Amino acid sequence: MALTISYFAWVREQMGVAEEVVELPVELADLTALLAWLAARDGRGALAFAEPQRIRAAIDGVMMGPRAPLVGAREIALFPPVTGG
Amino acid sequence: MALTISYFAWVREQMGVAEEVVELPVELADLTALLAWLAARDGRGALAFAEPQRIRAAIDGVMMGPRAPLVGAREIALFPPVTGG
Amino acid sequence: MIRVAVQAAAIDVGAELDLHDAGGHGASASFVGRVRGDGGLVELFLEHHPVMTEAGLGDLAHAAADRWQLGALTLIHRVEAMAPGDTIVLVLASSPHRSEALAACEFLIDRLKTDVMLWKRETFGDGRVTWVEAREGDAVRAERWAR
Amino acid sequence: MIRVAVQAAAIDVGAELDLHDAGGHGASASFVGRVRGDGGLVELFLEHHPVMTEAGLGDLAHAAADRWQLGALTLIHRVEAMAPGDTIVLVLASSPHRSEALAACEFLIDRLKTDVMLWKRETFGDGRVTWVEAREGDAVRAERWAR
Repeated sequence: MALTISYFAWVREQMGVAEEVVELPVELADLTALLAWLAARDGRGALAFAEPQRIRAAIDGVMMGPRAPLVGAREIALFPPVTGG
Repeated sequence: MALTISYFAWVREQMGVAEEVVELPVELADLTALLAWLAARDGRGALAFAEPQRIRAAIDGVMMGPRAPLVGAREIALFPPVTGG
Repeated sequence: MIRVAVQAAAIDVGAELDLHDAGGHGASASFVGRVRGDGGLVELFLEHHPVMTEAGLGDLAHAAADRWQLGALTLIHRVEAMAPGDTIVLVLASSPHRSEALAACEFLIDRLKTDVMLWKRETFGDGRVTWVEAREGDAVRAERWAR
Repeated sequence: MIRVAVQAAAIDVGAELDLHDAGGHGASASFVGRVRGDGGLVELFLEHHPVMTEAGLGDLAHAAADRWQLGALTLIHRVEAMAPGDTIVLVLASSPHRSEALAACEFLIDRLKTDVMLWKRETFGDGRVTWVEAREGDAVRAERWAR
């Protein structure tokens, strides 16, 4: 399945892109599996997702926990905990 | 003893003056006695001090309770509870 | 910088903000209280005890400055005749820290209602003139700060 | 009237006050947060998720409007590059009632720190560039409002 992944803050810097369209293996069930797949894909991913507990995620604009399923997602945002305001 | 008594808000309106210099009988020991004396002095005082529990007082700029002694006072202010701010 | 004033003249909020902000602060909290025209009110008159009102505001300002880390504090109270919409009171509190600015501002406005020697007289469109009675609620809010 | 904005342009506090006050309100509370130049900071960059930040501010504003009786509410957040002294955030809350204006203002500023999708990057005079870590304190303050 093809979807858009966007990165923010230091995750964006480590990935070297703000956004990419990826073709995901169908066996990736949830966000935890997605982070593991990105970490295994290349050196940048290994760096950005070495500590998945430091990553927060939103699917189609809604914050989701690590076991949230990917099925039906169009856009996934990955980022550190917010520090704003 | 001679001292200045000042009145505020509806106490001032009922007394008809903002301030007066009075010669007090030496036997007036405290604020409670002063209010009773003012109430007995004339019709305006009777009206203004009919309910002494509605009156607050300051002696020389410091809020005082009903048993505060008058000795040494130079200015006594009599007024309703504040409603300001 | 502590600025305290009791004045019959209109409060110029913009000018006070500029004066207060001259130093630049991390966090600024403010409160503006205005005369409400409820029930056909046409004039609010605030009678005050000049010496005690000034002293009360000064004491309050210093109590806040002792309690919180404030870069600047402005406390201005208008007195005498006002119309609906006029600003009665302005509180500005600035600090490097957001929570200190907010707490100081709330403390000052709560305590102002009870600690300051002011009496309100309301005049309505139909000619009624009444002195406002002290309200229980203000004393309760102010007491939260007593500790 | 609810006004919410996320903008890279400087926040014009005076103009926002005029816009907010157009109706006239009994009580107005405000909070202004500015960039602090601590430790030799020369630039603060706020990265944001445009869709989620706008939605988050809008949700917060409506939560406050549901909870308190507000005549007007303004919530403006600046994003992207800022210098020390610049205004990052402006909250204005007005109500007929003093306690509602103060509570809404404090609620909004506390929740802003945790509910909005923003990340801070600090650049210092010596060339260091760091992403700010999330702080525990903000989450604790925001939780007070959870009930």
